[in-house]
Amino acid sequence: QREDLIFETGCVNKTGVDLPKPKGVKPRLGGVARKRPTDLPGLSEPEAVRHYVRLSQKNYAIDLGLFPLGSCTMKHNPRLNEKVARMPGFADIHPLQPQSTVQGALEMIDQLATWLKTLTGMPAVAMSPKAGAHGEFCGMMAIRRALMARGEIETRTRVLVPASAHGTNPATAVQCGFKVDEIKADKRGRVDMEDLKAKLEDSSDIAGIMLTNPNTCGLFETDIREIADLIHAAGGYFYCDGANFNAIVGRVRPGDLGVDAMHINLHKTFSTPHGGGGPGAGPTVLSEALADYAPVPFVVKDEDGFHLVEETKGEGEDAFGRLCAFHGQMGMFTRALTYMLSHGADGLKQAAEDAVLNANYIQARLKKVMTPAFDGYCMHEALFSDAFTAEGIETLDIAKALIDEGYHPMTMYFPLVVHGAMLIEPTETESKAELDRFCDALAAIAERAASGDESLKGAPYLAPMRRLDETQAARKPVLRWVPPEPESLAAE
Amino acid sequence: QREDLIFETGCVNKTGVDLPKPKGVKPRLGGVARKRPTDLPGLSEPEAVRHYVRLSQKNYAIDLGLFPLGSCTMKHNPRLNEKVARMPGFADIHPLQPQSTVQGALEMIDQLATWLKTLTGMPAVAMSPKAGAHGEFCGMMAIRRALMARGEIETRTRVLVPASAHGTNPATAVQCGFKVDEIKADKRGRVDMEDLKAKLEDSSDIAGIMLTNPNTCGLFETDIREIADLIHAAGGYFYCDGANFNAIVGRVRPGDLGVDAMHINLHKTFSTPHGGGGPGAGPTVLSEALADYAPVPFVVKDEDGFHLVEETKGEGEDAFGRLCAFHGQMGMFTRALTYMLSHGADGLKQAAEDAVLNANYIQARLKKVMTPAFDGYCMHEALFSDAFTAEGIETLDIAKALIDEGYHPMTMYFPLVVHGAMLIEPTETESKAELDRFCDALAAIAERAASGDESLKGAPYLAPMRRLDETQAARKPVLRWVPPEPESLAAE
Amino acid sequence: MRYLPLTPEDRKAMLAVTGAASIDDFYADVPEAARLGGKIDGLPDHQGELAVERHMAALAGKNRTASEGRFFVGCGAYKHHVPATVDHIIQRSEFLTTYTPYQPEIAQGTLQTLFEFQSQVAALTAMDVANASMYDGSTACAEAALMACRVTRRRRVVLSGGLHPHYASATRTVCEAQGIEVVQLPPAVDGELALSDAVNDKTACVIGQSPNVFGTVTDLTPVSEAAHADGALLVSVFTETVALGMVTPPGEMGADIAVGEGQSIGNALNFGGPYVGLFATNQKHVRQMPGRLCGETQDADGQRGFVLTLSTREQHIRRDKATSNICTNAGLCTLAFTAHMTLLGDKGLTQLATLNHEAACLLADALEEVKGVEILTPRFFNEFAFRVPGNAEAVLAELDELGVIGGVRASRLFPGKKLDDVIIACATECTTEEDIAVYAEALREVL
Amino acid sequence: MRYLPLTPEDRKAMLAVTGAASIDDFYADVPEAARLGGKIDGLPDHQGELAVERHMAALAGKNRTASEGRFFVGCGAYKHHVPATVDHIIQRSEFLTTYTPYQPEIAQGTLQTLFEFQSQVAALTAMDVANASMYDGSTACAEAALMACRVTRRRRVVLSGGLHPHYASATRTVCEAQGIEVVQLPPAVDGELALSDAVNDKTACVIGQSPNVFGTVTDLTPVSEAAHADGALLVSVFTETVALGMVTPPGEMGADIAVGEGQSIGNALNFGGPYVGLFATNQKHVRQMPGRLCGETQDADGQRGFVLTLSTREQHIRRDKATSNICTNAGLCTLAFTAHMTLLGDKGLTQLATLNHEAACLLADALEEVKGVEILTPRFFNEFAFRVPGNAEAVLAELDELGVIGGVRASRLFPGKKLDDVIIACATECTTEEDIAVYAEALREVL
Repeated sequence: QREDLIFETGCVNKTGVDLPKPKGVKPRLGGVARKRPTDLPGLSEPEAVRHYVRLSQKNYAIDLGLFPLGSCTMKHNPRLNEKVARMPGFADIHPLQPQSTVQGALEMIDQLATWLKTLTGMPAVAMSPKAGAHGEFCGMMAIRRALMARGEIETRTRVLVPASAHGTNPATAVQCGFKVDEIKADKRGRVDMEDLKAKLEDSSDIAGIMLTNPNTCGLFETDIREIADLIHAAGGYFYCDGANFNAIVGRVRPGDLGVDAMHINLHKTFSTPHGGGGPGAGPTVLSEALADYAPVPFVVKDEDGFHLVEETKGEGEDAFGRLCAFHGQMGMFTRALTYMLSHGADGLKQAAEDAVLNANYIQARLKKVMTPAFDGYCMHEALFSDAFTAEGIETLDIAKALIDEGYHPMTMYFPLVVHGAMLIEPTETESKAELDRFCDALAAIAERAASGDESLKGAPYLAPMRRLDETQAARKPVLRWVPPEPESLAAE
Repeated sequence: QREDLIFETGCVNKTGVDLPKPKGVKPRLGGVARKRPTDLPGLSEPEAVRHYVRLSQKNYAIDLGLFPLGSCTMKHNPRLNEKVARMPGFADIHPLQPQSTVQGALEMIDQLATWLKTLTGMPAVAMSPKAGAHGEFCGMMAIRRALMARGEIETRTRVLVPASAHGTNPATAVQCGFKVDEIKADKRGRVDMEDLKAKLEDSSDIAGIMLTNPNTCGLFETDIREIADLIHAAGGYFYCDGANFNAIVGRVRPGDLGVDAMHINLHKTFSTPHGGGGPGAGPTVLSEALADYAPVPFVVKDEDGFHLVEETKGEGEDAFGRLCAFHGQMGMFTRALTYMLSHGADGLKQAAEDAVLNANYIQARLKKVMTPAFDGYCMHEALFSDAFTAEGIETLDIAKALIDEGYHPMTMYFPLVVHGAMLIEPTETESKAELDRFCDALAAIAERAASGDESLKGAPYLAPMRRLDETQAARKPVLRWVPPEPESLAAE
Repeated sequence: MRYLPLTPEDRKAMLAVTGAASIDDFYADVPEAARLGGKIDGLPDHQGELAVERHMAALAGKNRTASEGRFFVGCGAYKHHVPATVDHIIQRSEFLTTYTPYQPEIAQGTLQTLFEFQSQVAALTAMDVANASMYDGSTACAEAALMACRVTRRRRVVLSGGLHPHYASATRTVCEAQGIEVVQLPPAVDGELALSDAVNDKTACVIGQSPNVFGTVTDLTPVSEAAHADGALLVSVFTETVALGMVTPPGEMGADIAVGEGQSIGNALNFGGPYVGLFATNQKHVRQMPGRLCGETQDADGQRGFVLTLSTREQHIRRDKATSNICTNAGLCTLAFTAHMTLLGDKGLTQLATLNHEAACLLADALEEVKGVEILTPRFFNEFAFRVPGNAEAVLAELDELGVIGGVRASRLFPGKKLDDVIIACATECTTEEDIAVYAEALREVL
Repeated sequence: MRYLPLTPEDRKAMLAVTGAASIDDFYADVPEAARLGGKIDGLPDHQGELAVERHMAALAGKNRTASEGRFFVGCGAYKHHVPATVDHIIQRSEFLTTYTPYQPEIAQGTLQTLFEFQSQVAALTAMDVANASMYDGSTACAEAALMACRVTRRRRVVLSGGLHPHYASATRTVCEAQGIEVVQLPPAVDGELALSDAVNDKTACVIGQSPNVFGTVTDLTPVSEAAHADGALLVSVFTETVALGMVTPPGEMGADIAVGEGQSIGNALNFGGPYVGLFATNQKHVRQMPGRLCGETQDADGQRGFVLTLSTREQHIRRDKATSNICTNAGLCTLAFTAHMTLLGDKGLTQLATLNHEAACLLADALEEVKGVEILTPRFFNEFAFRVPGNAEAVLAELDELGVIGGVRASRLFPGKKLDDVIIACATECTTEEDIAVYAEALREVL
């Protein structure tokens, strides 16, 4: 059923709030007053509630079913986290109120920082990055500052990035003023060590490497220590994309692998809600070598309590300034710390192991009907290529057919190093029964794909909408509502 | 999609809570310990959330669309009310903690009581009835006590109840030890005054009358004052069923009509959520004549603050004791008072008027294609008979066809005095656009019904389920889950 | 007004469609003398959210919550931790704002939940069947008395001295209305033991409670045997559902009807309501059971589904012949109960019960050490009565000043029954060892 | 562990299916030296909800909330009342726990909301198009600087002295990385007036703010004219969205890019985040705009629907050629903004803005009466700067002791800039007349 836009149902004279009457105070706007109204439509409260509740039912969500999105980690979002984040003592405090009045908030940030540092085995953490990609930026900026301190920023401009990397990695490197040099994957799905060594032969311009581990093929980089050593020997730094940290929490500490900087997506590893695309939070842990280059602000503790260091002087003199206003995604911090305390060190490790077990179970159950991209066990996600499909059926068709079975599609066509990639990450919060149902459904689709069932091309059939025309959307973009022309109204 | 029962997916060894380990304290149960486990299945939190969220999507709700249920008044439930009800100062206080520690709660009850008394023009209110029918019981018990005080309880045993009354009215009268004597409706849909007078000819056994006003035909009882006078002259009391008070708030005070007792359904008039069948709240206002017979507990105020009178002595000596444990539906009181303060006296009156306007608009729009049960304007609900339908199509078919149009059915076959009755109450919280869509949909169905469209018999086709076999359910009731027999498991 | 979607223009256009000149036309049937003129005196006009929220928050702020300080009050309502998930579920629009599930095709969410609820309550009480809930425990108890009279066709009900006095009062109220004789046994910590002797061949039922209002747990098997020998029923009451994770359930003690308060599972204290009354009985009495019932059936395609059933017992069908006038259940509270119980499962419930019992045992141990204190309850679950030298009301008031809400004085529940020196105290999983230590210390100071 | 559905039996059965002997097999690729042995030192084991909630509540309890006492802090984050409905909507499972809407067939809820959001932001700023949000206002500002450099192919950015210094710092950070020259004008209450003179033909953009960090509202039309004359763009910043209900919007002052903080609408203070960055520009620059965009299209049946579009600008397609590395928007905060704005409509927003402005005017009136106070902001919306005799930090500390959180000292935002005697104070619809009177009285006492 079509849900009209608020611009079609609302009107500028209607409002869903009741406010006291203005008193008629003499304005002090100095003539910079708005000259015409905004055209923003209002709805009464019952209409607004119904509009958004109806819209919500057009979404799939983790609360409705499994979300097998490799590399995106859609796991259960505990409601305790939501409750805690809404405690007035966290939600109703201002980032610029006196520090003496927010000691609990600063302590909370400090506690979360302690968990992050302990779990990663890293000595420092920058809390303010607002999402994973922002954390990447933070880490690469710290590397930039470290190179500046060494007087090598002009010469060390090359960053190695594996072909399998998330798109954010090369984008971030460029945003930080570096050049990207791509390394190949080998047939084990790992960094091609020969290629890496070749790229390091002339290492005088090497700034560092950006590597995801476990990598985007869902595999642990076997040679990770050697890679770290090679980069360090080359005078570069090791940025680790922490998107897949959730697979190894409690089993491996990135600090023990030679990592210099790593962002942590709080929603992936510590279950803050994905929210249809955000908000995220990407605290970035830093090695001893980079710790001095963290941005302001940061929290320190002394005998008087907790303090926020807000200026780039003294302790923070090598910091590169601010990533953003204020102190980071507090509302996400409260959720993440709540999750950590709930799980505890034992539960976090168990969660990582269950995530890996669930992925291997899926891989084992599906490998008869689909083509695993690589041999051997996987970490927290199972990767398949489209080799098993008949001519004319592609990954997209399989993905859309999953929708008709009541599931969100898996990650498609990523990583780029596998043809028609299908990357499946069940996470630890799925039960065996749910995994079995999912495997049965996907196996049935895979068999249809192998036999060339053309009806797959039309999927989905049962979703709120049929396939949408993305080409049309991009060719002639309609990015906002515009009132219908009077003519077209008349023509109707 | 079928959603399995928790008994089919959960197991007794699984739990969705983490509790500290017991300490091994020596028990003091004195041997009355449970001998075997309970067979209660547990689910992990992610499984439980998904189960109930999925189930929820099988429900229709006011947040999804119009609920045209005559006499049941499904209106918008403001979320502010929910927020207030969850304030710890209201939700986290115990009914038996010292009164000095709950002064705000008692004041809240007192404020709500003031609103109820003022809006009804009645001097007293009993707050503890837990639902509308419980309020009826409260009112009729007060009448019983008043008759006892007059020494007439043995002789005055007859209660007049119109044929159009809610089923609760006769049931309540009987629960209070009275006999029911039914009065006819006249062709205007009101009390048949001739019949009433005939029933009062010998009035020595008259205890009172239970009358709904506006009545269940959605009409104001024109002769209400005369009826009240006749009953009082006969030595009886006038119980008014307040289910339809929402139509007249701010326009008429029941106290001015000669009412002695009236319950108020807080969810109908003051928007506490219906919640799929409860909880309700049915405070009952009382006239001077009945005020002394209200049950305990009640709130009084003196210079020390608010007090709860809990014992039937002193002020409450004529009270009939308790209707229930504690002080009534506090959680509903907070919501209702929040709603009243939001609307204010002006808004409540406007709400009543809009409810009546919306109903008359529907009646006017549909009277061409459906058969209005009575002539003239209605109050807050429009009543139609099935006279317009073709042979073989009945009210039930029209109602079920509405489901396929995205609406909950209207109230059917009630009141009993109209053949194949369809009672439609839109409430004040529907917009004109929504009413127009509804009228269009119902008019189209009505035309199909008039033309004898047999496909209506199969409706609904688009709901989560097709028509359910209620006869089978009643003939061999299955009222709880039982594990499948081992044999039948083997047979599968 | 933010809740009213009609604009002034809408109203005008709609009036025109109805043919009315003004809204007054619709109210033409109101007797002239009763028509209200302008606005209602003494009540304020509409206000915005901020103003209303401030008003209500100010009232809420005048109350002391059970989570502040040391809190030991029980006697029919219990402070437990409710998982955050439960509130999320009951706030789902589709559960919160839906109607009684009379249209099963679009109400399977509510119906399946009710079926799960009934199944859980039956399993918990070890009874055959349960209904879809009553208003609360006390009204469930009253309805049980009426049902016992219908089943046995007798008109005498015996209430134990351990029955919660509010439950007894609510039961007396409904019995009075129907001329049913009520025999109230005197209050006693061990009151259920006296029930066997009070039953006779005119008795419809005896009503005993375990754990009772003093906290005492009692094996009611001898009572059910005595009752059954005289053709009477045993109604077994409980006010603390958590106890059933640990104590013998009614069904295993021969109860014919089990009723109780379900607030502890999923529901906040709410100053007394809304709560959720549990009501269970045996198969043979199903058709005499009051309240809503949900049953399993199939739809036209043969799919399993659920409907409200056996409505020929109910007032909207049977009118003056109904088993009860009730036309509500505790809907959302039922859902909260079911969601919480689903999270617990047997494992969680047993653990929760154990934590409660241990906390109460530790509290009893600590208070027993205080000179002058005498624990009166011989066997208990999570609350017990104790005697203090002197007046309990005064002692509690002094404890209050030390930040301890020490329990309920028995004289509040049983006025005039010479229980002025008795306090009933409760501990739950929310009670910490520190709470207990502070209580004992404060009591030592006061006495 | 309550969030983990696998039972020990499940794990065993599943391991068998994978062929692994134990979970360790899956971690065989981890270098031996890096394999962790037992449990992690220094971190506690799992805890139940009650314990965790108590821990977090204790931390929360150590903070003073903006709703307690008198609160006058603004400067980029604002205390407003958010309707309860907004939180209900964003807590809907289907919004809260869903993914980025890359699969439009099952994400129309999120997508249509984003389309409404973009339309609202465009209408509000009087710009042609808006994106689906940025992390916050400060990063939106930084992205605007980069975008201006892309559009103009120039590498010089001028920041006004009225720009929020955190925004300036975030902008400097991204510019530094790319070797873009940043010219920072000195802090000034009226800083935007100096922008016209600072533009030259190397300038990519000038960035001005209105209302600025001192509260000053400025007509930026002369600035845009000067900028355009030199081929530069005007980036117009705002941190208080409510102001747009009352002041001239960026699009009507010739802005090429309008960026701002949307927190005021629908979002709590949250100690600084998450917030929602608004980003709007004109049609011709759309393809240089960073961030997600939602566009209208049709499905295979010809029904109107929405998709994410123009992703060839984005990192997941363009990798090192992307306009930004951003791969998040402020999802839920966006939804909160849209829901709140839908409740307001033009009528509500205008009224809300008026209430804010009136409160600030009354505050200024009251403080002006206090001897020694000098209001510095010539034209303001809901906040303004004033000078006190002596040290602002000391004055604020003394006010704090009297229960008044009196604003932000300018020296915290501009350290070392000789603004030690300046306070920036804010009033909103939450500020009562009593709050204002108390503040004035307290200030009188302190000075």
